[in-house]
Amino acid sequence: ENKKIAVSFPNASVIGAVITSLEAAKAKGKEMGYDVVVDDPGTDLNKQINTIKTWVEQKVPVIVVNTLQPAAFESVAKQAREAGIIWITYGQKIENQDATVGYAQYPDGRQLGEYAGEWVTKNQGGKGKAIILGYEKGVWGQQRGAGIKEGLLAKAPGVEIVAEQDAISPTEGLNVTRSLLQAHPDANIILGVEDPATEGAYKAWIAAGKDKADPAGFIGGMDGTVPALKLLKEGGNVYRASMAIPLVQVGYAIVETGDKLLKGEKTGDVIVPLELVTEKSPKAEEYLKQQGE
Amino acid sequence: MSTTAVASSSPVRRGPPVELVVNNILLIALVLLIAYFTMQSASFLTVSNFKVILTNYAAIGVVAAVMALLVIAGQVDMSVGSNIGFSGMVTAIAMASWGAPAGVGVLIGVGTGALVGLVNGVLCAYLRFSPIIVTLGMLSVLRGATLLINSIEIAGLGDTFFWIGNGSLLGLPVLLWVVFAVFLLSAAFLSLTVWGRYVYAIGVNPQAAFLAALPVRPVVLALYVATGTAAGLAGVLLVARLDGASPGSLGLQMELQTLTIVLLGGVAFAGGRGRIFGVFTAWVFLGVLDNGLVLLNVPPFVQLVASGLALVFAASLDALGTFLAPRLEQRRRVNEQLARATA
Amino acid sequence: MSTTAVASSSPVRRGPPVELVVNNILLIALVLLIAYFTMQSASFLTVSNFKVILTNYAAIGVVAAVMALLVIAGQVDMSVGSNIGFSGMVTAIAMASWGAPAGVGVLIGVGTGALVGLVNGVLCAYLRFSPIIVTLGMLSVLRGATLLINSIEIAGLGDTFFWIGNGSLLGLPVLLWVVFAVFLLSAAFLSLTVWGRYVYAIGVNPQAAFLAALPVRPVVLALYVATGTAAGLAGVLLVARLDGASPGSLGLQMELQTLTIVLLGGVAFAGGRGRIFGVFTAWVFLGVLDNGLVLLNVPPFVQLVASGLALVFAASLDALGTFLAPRLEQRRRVNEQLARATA
Amino acid sequence: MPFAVHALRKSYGGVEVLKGVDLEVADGEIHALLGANGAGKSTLIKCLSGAIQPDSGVMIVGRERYEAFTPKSSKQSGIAVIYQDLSLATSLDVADNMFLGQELRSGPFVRRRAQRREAAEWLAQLGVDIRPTAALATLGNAGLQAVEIAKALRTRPKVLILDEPTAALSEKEAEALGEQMLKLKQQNLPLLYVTHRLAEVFALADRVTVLRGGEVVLTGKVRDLSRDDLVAAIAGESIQRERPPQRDGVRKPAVAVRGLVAAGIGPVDFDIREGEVLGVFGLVGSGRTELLEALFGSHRVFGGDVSVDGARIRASSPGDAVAAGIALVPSDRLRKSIIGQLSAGENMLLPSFLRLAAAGLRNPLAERKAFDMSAQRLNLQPPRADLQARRFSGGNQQKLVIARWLNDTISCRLLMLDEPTQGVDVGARRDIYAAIRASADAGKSVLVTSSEPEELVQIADRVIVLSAGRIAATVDYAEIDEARLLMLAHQVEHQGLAAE
Ligand SMILES: Nc1ncnc2c1ncn2[C@@H]1O[C@H](COP(=O)(O)OP(=O)(O)OP(=O)(O)O)[C@@H](O)[C@H]1O
Ligand SMILES: Nc1ncnc2c1ncn2[C@@H]1O[C@H](COP(=O)(O)OP(=O)(O)OP(=O)(O)O)[C@@H](O)[C@H]1O
Ligand SMILES: O[C@@H]1[C@H](O)[C@H](O)CO[C@H]1O
Ligand SMILES: [Mg+2]
Ligand SMILES: [Mg+2]
Repeated sequence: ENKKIAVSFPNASVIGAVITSLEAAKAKGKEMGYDVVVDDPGTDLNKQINTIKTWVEQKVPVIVVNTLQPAAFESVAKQAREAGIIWITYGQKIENQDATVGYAQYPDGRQLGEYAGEWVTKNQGGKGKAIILGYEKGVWGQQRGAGIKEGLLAKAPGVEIVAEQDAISPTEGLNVTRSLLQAHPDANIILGVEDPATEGAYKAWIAAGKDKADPAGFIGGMDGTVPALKLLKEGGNVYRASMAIPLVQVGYAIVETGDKLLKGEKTGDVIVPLELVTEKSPKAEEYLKQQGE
Repeated sequence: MSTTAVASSSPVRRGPPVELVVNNILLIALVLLIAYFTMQSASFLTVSNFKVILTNYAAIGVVAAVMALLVIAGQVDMSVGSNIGFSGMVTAIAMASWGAPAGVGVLIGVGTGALVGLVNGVLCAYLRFSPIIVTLGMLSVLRGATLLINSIEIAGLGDTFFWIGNGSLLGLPVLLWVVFAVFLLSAAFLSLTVWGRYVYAIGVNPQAAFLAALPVRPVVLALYVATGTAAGLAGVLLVARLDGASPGSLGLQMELQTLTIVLLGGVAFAGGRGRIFGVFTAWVFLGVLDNGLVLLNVPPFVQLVASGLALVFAASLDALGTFLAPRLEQRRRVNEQLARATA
Repeated sequence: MSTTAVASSSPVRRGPPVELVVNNILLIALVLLIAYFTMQSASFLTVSNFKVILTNYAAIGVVAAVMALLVIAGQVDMSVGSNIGFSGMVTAIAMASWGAPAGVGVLIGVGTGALVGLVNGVLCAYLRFSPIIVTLGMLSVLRGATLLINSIEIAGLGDTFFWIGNGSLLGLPVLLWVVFAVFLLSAAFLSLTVWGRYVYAIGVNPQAAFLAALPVRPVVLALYVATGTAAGLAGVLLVARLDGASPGSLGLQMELQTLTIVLLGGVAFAGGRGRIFGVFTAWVFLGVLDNGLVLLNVPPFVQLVASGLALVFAASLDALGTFLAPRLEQRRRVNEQLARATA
Repeated sequence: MPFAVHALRKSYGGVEVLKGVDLEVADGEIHALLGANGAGKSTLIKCLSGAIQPDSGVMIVGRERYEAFTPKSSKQSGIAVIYQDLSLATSLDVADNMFLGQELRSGPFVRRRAQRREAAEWLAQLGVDIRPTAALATLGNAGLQAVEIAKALRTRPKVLILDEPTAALSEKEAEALGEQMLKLKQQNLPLLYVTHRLAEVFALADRVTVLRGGEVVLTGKVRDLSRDDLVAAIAGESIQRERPPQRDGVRKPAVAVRGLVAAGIGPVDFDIREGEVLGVFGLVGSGRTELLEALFGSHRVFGGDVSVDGARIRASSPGDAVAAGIALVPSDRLRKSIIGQLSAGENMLLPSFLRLAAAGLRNPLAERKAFDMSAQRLNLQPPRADLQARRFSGGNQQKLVIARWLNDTISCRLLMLDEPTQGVDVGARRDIYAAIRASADAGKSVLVTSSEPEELVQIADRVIVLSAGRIAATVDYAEIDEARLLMLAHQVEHQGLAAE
């Protein structure tokens, strides 16, 4: 029987990009003689911890955890490592770990913000009104959101942020943006921590009767989901950027790092930064292909 | 034998319209809320913003209008959130993968919802399984099933669908035509048709209704199917609005939002009591609240607190109403007597 | 005039213990479930795995054991999920920021929960606000408040706390001592104390209970406070287990899980009926199900489907029980009559 | 004076329900409180029990005077009340119920064993065979009533008040209750009790007070009064006791029941003729209710045939039964027939709506007409379609349920009524008897149960006596009299055998 690499990834099943990434991990795992098992606890922190405790009890050799609330995992991680299990933190850094794999939330967010800022400075004389669709309820959301905001203002200090609201699903993005565009019909920049939400914002933009190719408009999100990438590939619309997860690379990194740590090698952190995909960039095509499109 | 002279009730003098006030206490709260937001933001009280409010909330209104009937009949369907997601996803697949035309897509989505309702109905009405447990179970089953058939988003469903979700007809958004029609139908059903009376009778006392030879199980089954159909329709509307479907989040937690609207609208959870107009008011109330808080850019955490407090406030109005109503009724009767005595 | 001979009824013969089976149908389902998982996975039926199952579920068990009483009394508290988060966060702040010692931290957490319960109780028992709406409102208010007081996580609460959450006493995890104690206390309260009797009487018919001069409002208030206290304790346990608190997700959706356990355990949502043993069984049942599905590496979507189906299955057992018991009893009586008639 | 009420007034919403009532009950006196439905009897009792507070007046218990009670202070003053609607907690057992609110305790704990022991003693003293650990669901109405009484006596009250304790009891249980009351009387307890059964008054009570429209219209020693005096006082007019004339000629059987078996019933065989009122008599638990419900399809049938006008019918639900021309007026109004929050019109016409409707839409005009017609025919008071059914008196609620099956849109072949006059006053009884008679005259078959032999004498053409679910005797018109019915029911029970 193959050794197990157990991955706990909140909402893994809901985000297309993540699914692709974990499928890559599974394939790579098979190649290298591992079974990669995935659990998706949704947003239920307690269930996530419960599952990890069950894995610890089972003595799974490697546990990889996307920690939505990093600090909450210190003690479980400690217990796992005391039981001789390799602990890899995904997308975050905690004290009790063998390595971090994934990406860095704040810098990734900041890169999107800076790009938007540069775009505004170049095309709109550095002036504009911005809406931020964040997710304050999770640390990753706070980090990405802060990165976006600070990056934007760093490159375009003249931009006014008129609203900051929570939205991560298409429905939330659509509903919130529609309401906000009532209060701020002239808002022209919408940045979000999740592509699904900014996809919803794009729908709201159109539903509000705005030009979908408005030269003053800028919508950008993160993760590189299929609908976002398709809009980018097409071009000629206000959806102008997404920070795409290098899905296959991340998937491979999970398995390879686990393997190395098991063999006693020191890997250090394996950071795979998200990649900025912009309008009509060939990257869009490439990432779409990774996701089977 | 003494025949009581049935005097044609004399024109009784009306006091202040207290009763009206009590009956429509939520409506008053809504007016106050609207007044407050209007003072705070110039962009609030505009036709276009109200279109936004109601279209944002259209899908949920469709479900609430119909689920209210089910709750009045003493039942409940906690699976509607996932049913919305499931039916929406089936619609999206039908159109995007099998190339179904828009009309067929709508029918497939609505039909899927109805089918789910049928399963719930057979389990709860005929096999007498506990409605809460069964439909909570279905909530989980359907979300899992949605993700199993298609775990990633689908987008781009064509122009007709986009028009359903975002277009207008005679100046009114299509979504609003639909949700108003459903509310009207539901209200008409409840107050004009024979089965509407059955719904109340079953909700108050199912055993007595059964012994009065009413078709208790068929009515309850039909209400589950209707609720499922409404969830299916809501799924279609959401998908049309988003021009796509995301399996994990479509309809998520809408069962709780729907139930909140229904209860806030004055429908008793135990059944037997409720009016569609109350549910309609609650629907607008929550829509206005959501929209107003976002318009004012109230921070998300404060929004949670504010919308929670609004619920507590609404509950307090309701309690005040139940406290005042009998007292006001007494006063009215005394006035009537006095009027008769002095006549 | 004609008269016929009728024999006096003979001492009733006992059939199979149908009633016993019906009463413990969930227990049977649990045994079947355990048998299934044991066959599928060697690591399932071990002492250490059962410790994991029960410690995983300890916090929720504490709340379910107490909320069951509230539901039997005909009330409900939907705010427990956020109360857990709120109390847990207050505890964590008290310890990490104000440097409170462990004992004080526990008291503060439990006291916070109790205070929230008091607010719910005053609103629902004394001011007669609708329990579902009020506590759904509080669910939202408390989550917002938790995030407002501290929007980021807190970690590292010291050794004593870590021991509470992860240590053992006489070979049994501390968490299990606590949850077993709460279940026992709750069961003892319900069956041994005077107030336990009142809980049933109030749940069956609050009006009659009032006329019997029972202290209806104090009892209901006390049950809200007790439920709040249990939520506070659960918050403390979770924080101790995690050695930290995260404001956005601590206790999230636990109100629905708790309610599911309570209802699955045979407590009637309308009040008046239920046993703590049934709730205990339901608690273990859901814990075993969760754990077994993870052990078997069932994919997440399939887990959703499976746990939903388990609920429907449990509902079916319950319905079968209520359907079968009177049927069998009727058949037995008919057979007796026929035997007498031909005798 | 151990117990009295002076100038008690109470109004609901400006309508005076008690208009200055005076009442005195001496030690060791059984005092009957009579009055038509809605006369204010229960309201008076509720003032005494603290369920409601009077507007003015005084209530005297022993030496203490009170202006108002709460449930608690009423108990403390020594008043024990048994309500018209039983108020037991169904999920607790007998002993728990008997001690509810007054538990034997040590600290916070209930001394359940001690309670059971004491409960057993009280129940034994009452002469009822009920285990203290029995679940309430296993008891019939009589058992529940006994538990209520034991519960009240246990508190060693200074005065015992019973609101229609016999309404749900059969003759035998009513008799046993009567013996209990006589025993309590010997212990010098004042007893106030409400009834609609006049026979009981003469058998038990020392003095009587009659309320009409919230006022005392008659009070005096029972031995100075005749039945007609009481009826006249209650109804405000005199009402004759009648028997239907004997029908002549042999009419054809309309309903034939053969070998019917259900839980608690049968096998039974009997016929009901066209235009015949067949009475069903028996003790509690003899299976009267089950027999009717089995015919109506709401109690599972295990075997046998039923035919109406020669056609075999298979009723597995009330819907089927009604379609086949069979209708039932259940005895348990609260749970089984009246839908209190709905209007009188809705209660009466629910099963007829569809027949009056066009394309499923209700037809208010036709409904109105149907309602008015029936309301007039049954003398419904008040004749208002829009009033909530729970606002009507018991007798008028019963008329609504009867009219459900006897209006112009639905017409049944077999009308079954289970204890149709339970808790119904003399005036409404007369209206209900008239309705039963009119249906029979119109050619319908009527099956009616009663616990009062007197009632069957007044309405039945023939009576079957049930015992343990089987027909123990059939009594023809000429032989129906109260003594014989009672004798038959008891004889069967005591000897297990009845000789011709
Ligand atoms: N809560 C209430 N609000 C308004 N009117 C009431 C209320 N309770 C009773 N009534 C009215 O008071 C009158 C007296 O009712 P009460 O119950 O005392 O009659 P009763 O003599 O006990 O009749 P019954 O023989 O049917 O039991 C009736 O007209 C009734 O409709
Ligand atoms: N042998 C029995 N075992 C269990 N329950 C019984 C038995 N016989 C009767 N019962 C129950 O006792 C109650 C009284 O029976 P039923 O109602 O048929 O009698 P009845 O003659 O109509 O008397 P009444 O209506 O005056 O109470 C019913 O609830 C019935 O189910
Ligand atoms: O992209 C993922 C998901 O969006 C997750 O929900 C938050 O963290 C990121 O790693
Ligand atoms: Mg009365
Ligand atoms: Mg009966």
